[in-house]
Amino acid sequence: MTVLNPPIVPRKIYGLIWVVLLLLLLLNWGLAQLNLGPFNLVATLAIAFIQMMLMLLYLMHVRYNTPLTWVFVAAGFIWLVVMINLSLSDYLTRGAVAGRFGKSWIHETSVPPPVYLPKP
Amino acid sequence: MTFPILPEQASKIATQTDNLCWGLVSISAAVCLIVFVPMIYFLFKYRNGHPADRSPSNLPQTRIEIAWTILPLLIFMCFYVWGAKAYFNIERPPPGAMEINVIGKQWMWKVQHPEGNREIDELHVPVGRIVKLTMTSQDVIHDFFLPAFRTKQDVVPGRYTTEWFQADKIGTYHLFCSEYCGTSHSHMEGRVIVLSQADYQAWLTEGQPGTTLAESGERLFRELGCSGCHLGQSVIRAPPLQGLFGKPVPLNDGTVVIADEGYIRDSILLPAKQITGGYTNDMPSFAGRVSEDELLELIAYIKTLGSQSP
Amino acid sequence: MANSHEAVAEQFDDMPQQIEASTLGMWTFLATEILFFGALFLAYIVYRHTYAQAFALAGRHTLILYGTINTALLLTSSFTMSLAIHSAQEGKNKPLLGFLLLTIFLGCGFLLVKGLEYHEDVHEHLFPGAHFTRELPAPGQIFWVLYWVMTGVHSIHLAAGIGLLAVIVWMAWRRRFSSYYHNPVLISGLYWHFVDVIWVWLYALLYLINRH
Amino acid sequence: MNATLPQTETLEIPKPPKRLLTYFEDGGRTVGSWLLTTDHKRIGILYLYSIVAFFTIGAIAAAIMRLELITPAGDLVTSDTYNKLFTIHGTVMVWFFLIPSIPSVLGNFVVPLMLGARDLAFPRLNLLSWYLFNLGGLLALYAIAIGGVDTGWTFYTPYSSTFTNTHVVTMVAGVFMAGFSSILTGLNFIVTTHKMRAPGLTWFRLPLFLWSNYATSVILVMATPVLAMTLVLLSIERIWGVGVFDPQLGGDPVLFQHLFWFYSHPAVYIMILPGMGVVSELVTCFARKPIFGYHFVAFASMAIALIGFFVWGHHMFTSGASVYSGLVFSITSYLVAVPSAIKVFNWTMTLHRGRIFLNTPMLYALGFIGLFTVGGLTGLFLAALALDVHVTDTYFVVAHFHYIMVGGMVTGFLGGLHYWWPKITGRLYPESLGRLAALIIFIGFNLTFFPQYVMGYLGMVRRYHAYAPEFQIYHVMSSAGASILGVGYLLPLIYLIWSLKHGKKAPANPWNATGLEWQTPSPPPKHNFAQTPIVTRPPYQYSAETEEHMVYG
Ligand code: HEA
Ligand code: HEA
Ligand code: HEC
Ligand code: CUA
Ligand SMILES: [Cu+2]
Repeated sequence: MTVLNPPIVPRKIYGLIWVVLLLLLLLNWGLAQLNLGPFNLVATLAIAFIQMMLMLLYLMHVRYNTPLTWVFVAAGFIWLVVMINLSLSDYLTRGAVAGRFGKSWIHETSVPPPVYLPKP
Repeated sequence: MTFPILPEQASKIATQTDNLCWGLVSISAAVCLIVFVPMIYFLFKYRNGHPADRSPSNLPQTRIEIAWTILPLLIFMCFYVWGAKAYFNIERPPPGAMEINVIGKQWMWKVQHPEGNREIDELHVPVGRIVKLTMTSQDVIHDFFLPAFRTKQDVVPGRYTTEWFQADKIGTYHLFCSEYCGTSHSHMEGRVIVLSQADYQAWLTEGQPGTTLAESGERLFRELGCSGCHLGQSVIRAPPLQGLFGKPVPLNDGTVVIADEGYIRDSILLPAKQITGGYTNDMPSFAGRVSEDELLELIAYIKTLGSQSP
Repeated sequence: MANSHEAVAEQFDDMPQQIEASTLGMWTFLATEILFFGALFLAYIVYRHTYAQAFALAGRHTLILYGTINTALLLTSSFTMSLAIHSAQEGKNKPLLGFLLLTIFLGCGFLLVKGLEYHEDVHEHLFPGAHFTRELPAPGQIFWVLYWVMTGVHSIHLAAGIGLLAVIVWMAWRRRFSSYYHNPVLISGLYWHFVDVIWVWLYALLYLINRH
Repeated sequence: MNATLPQTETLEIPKPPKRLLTYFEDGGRTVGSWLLTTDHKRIGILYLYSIVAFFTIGAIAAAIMRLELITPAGDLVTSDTYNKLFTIHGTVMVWFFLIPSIPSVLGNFVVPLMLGARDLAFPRLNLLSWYLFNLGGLLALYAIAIGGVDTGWTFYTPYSSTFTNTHVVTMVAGVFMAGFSSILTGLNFIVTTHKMRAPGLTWFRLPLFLWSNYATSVILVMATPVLAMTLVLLSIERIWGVGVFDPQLGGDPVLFQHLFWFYSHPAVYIMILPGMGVVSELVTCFARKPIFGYHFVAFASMAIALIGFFVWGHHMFTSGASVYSGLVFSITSYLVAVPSAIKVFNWTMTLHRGRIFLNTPMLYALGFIGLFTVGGLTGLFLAALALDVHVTDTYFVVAHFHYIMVGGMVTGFLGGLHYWWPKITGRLYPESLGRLAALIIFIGFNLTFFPQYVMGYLGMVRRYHAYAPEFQIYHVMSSAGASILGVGYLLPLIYLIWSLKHGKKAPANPWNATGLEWQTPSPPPKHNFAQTPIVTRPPYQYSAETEEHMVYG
């Protein structure tokens, strides 16, 4: 493989991916109609993740690409995870403080801001 | 013009923070010595035109690099731990605090004492007592900064934050708003007046309005109709509020939260957010109908509800 | 060969360098795009954590039929885009043009459906602000702010993608691509697929969670 | 500037075999030829014009603020005006001066030269970037002209979204544009560094300026989009009155702070890494020695860029965020200081057994090291949780960041500008005036900002228009220092312009430096090199042992 001639992915693979993506969509939609408790969330996110990976790896050719591309693709996601995780280090412990120590006087309260809109 | 060098130390926390500061000053001074003295020496010794041995030195480079990576790291970790420990002292009031409410608004501080006394831009406290402030803001973010006690905390609209201090010395100290809050941010100042126990009692009785905070809260509790549901024989089943404050409350969704000020605040303004286990979402929201002052009064009242029936 | 050599811009030594550079440029851009949307994802996560119940209620008001159709449209457009790339790689200009136009068509279809959906959302007082529906607990409005911003920004990206493909169509029309030189097709394909990836997540977060 | 003028210089320089047209001449001298240029060198100059203009605006705001603060009462301007002044000052200085200063001016000019490339990978994107930057700048100026903005450069909600009635949206749109420009510049640098290196120029033969420029670009590309979206959310909230941050509507104002600082902390490293890169070039050149610990300095740049993304919460220790997240962000703040320490030590060690020339650029480099160290060390004070509680939002913080941003980065910028001035303009600047200015700036700077540490610790709150009288003595010192500093900044402005016409003609390599940028005539021809250079050696092959000839000293 050279840059000038990147691998030509057979149309069959594209077709297959397309079918799988649509099936996953159907599955995702179907699962959302059922009540599976917390599993709903996991399933939805997992399916979205699989769909994303299929598109990245095959349609966007990451699978056939150089390590440098892998690094660039990974970077975006790693940074996103850093941002979300470290922010959650605040949000998840704001409530836990009171709960864990059973003391309400610790700085944080479990209080997200209230809403002032009058209810009907 | 006066020429102050160090801020007044009026609490133990102040000493603690100053010690940390001096620790950092010393290490910084040491670092400056270690860096700048050789630097200046090299500048003289090796300046162009000055004869010196300039043959490439064969220092153990990698070992030096590792040394000056690890060493600062160790020093940093010491200060991290020191700072964090002291931080927890600042953030956690010791038990037995007297509680005062503070409401920030553009551009003044409103203070509510449990005894019912209210003041603006001034905070009278007795010396030696631990004072815990429960603070909220009516509009934007403010910050309650007490330099002499080395403590500050943002006052955020929509929630309660707390701050505590214990004055060691009688005197008058600065209070600043140190979060930018608009036009008169720099005039949102005030004084903390630390009185002796006796003077404080005298001050309290002199300005006593006749009703305590909890009594005002009780009046509101009736006026707003809370009592209709939360007292005895009502049609709607509502949880009794006796002994609620500070206790763990099991919620409908299985979690347990501590009934602190924030929880009660949410129960009043945003009842749908946390529904008490075994009850339904029947309580109306009082958002827009109670002011921040009134909320704090209601909370003060609910706090006083021991196990006895109101 | 000689003909395509003219396409090398003066700052590059040769065609491989130019292609590698532009591909890497697109990947870098996509990394920034992840963080651009990332800020919205963070806000979404934080508020879903804080207002779980209100978000669940609010989420049930999204119009899942439109959302699902649109997901299908976009996934299909990704497929046709891939076929366009395939044709470009094989140097077949006619199918290339055809698939590009089909992709654009599907993209426009998405925007059309989205427009209808927006119309209905507004009709049901789901546009945040003074006229927001009273059926939802107040923090539900935050969900809907996020819905509008997320889908709005996504739609803008999709519209930009359609514009980009239009340029590619024009270039293909002028026979600028060959089995040797077709990098612009590949690069715009990357962008197109990326916009679809974002939608797959929006679909999951806005339409599916807590649907039952 | 014009090579056809009679040659008056006394220095002997080897004439290039065939004279190439310089980038000034090639392509024409019309205004149009500049405004439509895609030559990275011309775009660098365009950026220079823009940022000098913005610095002037920011500096005028600073001057008025310093005048106002001489007396405790707010007597010179009204509170609202004062609030607008520091907002203008902060916004303009950060986004329209300091962030583009070294990367967009010097980086644009020297990065392709140092790489042995003909241009950046995407020259037209580069020009677009300049236009976006100016468009953003004009929007910001427009916001100032129609009445200003009074939120501070941090735009904290809910003040910015709901309470102020100044022109936040216009200003924010300007910053958004400038951010877009940043992203494109960063993208361009990243791709160029990956793909356009001259044959033989491996990663570990890159000059350290390119490493730090690369690290900066990573931050530009990964952090700026978050700011962009945050500003979009802020504008939506302001325009439609519904939003995700306003507590009145159910939002959390602290979330805005998370998003803002997720960008703005890494952004402070945008405002120091390029300066560090310049200093690495200067120290090696004027000590005539290879840098001590090349690999460590190179990796330190990358480490700062990466770890810099983990620390933003240290701006929020008292904001009402969780105590536990404070613990996390404090420790990461200490970690990110380690690579800075490595750099400082390596620069100092580079002087050991060198042959030191105290030319103007070197004076600035030494100033940088000193002031950055002091500023950085006080960063450690701020990272210590308990201490930050006391000094946050006081002048201690103001002093901290001016030490790094003004004492560090602006000094580094001036050092780099002097160093590359002969290459950029083909003229030498007057050396003794240069040294004088460097000295004045150093003295003025310390007098301006050192007193702010003390008054900050005493409790002088920042963003205060009027203040308690006991702080006055420090404010007076600070204002006095600022006037000295102002003079110090005016000097280079004057003599550099003077040198354009009257400066001696510069040889190709006035400093006998080793970088590729010196292997081509000053000023360089349009495509930089007559032939693509081939690199066979690591950078900084200086030898302190041999006596050397430099244009000065
Ligand atoms: C270029 C800009 C720049 C840089 C590089 C830094 C670098 C650092 N900053 Fe600074 N900072 C700002 C610009 C910058 N900062 C700005 C603008 C603000 C305020 C924003 C606002 O609110 O408006 C701010 C605010 C700020 C705060 C918040 C203060 C507050 O508002 O409460 C904190 C807290 O941790 C902090 C910490 C640090 C640390 C730990 C570093 C470290 O990276 C420093 C590392 C360097 C060194 C440590 C020096 C060299 C080291 C040695 C010589 C090693 C030897 C030392 C020992 C062994 C002890 N900074
Ligand atoms: C990023 C770059 C940068 C730069 C280069 C500067 C440069 C300077 N800054 Fe800046 N500053 C910031 C970034 C920067 N600042 C930021 C981000 C803030 C926070 C804003 C906020 O709170 O939102 C801030 C805030 C800030 C404050 C705090 C305001 C407050 O909180 O109330 C002060 C006060 O002294 C100050 C002073 C100065 C001075 C004296 C200079 C000097 O270096 C400027 C030197 C130039 C001149 C002095 C003008 C030219 C000289 C003359 C015309 C001669 C006559 C001069 C006099 C008579 C004084 N700055
Ligand atoms: C219409 C009836 C009604 C009125 C009026 C009412 N409440 Fe309630 N309240 C309830 C119900 C039902 C619950 C339990 C469900 C829930 O948690 O939302 C409750 C819960 C609470 C709780 C949480 C108690 C716990 O054990 O967790 C507090 C505190 C509270 N109310 C305070 C008040 C105050 C103060 C007012 C007046 C301003 C008030 N209520 C008015 C019905 C009411
Ligand atoms: Cu209130 Cu500043
Ligand atoms: Cu920071």
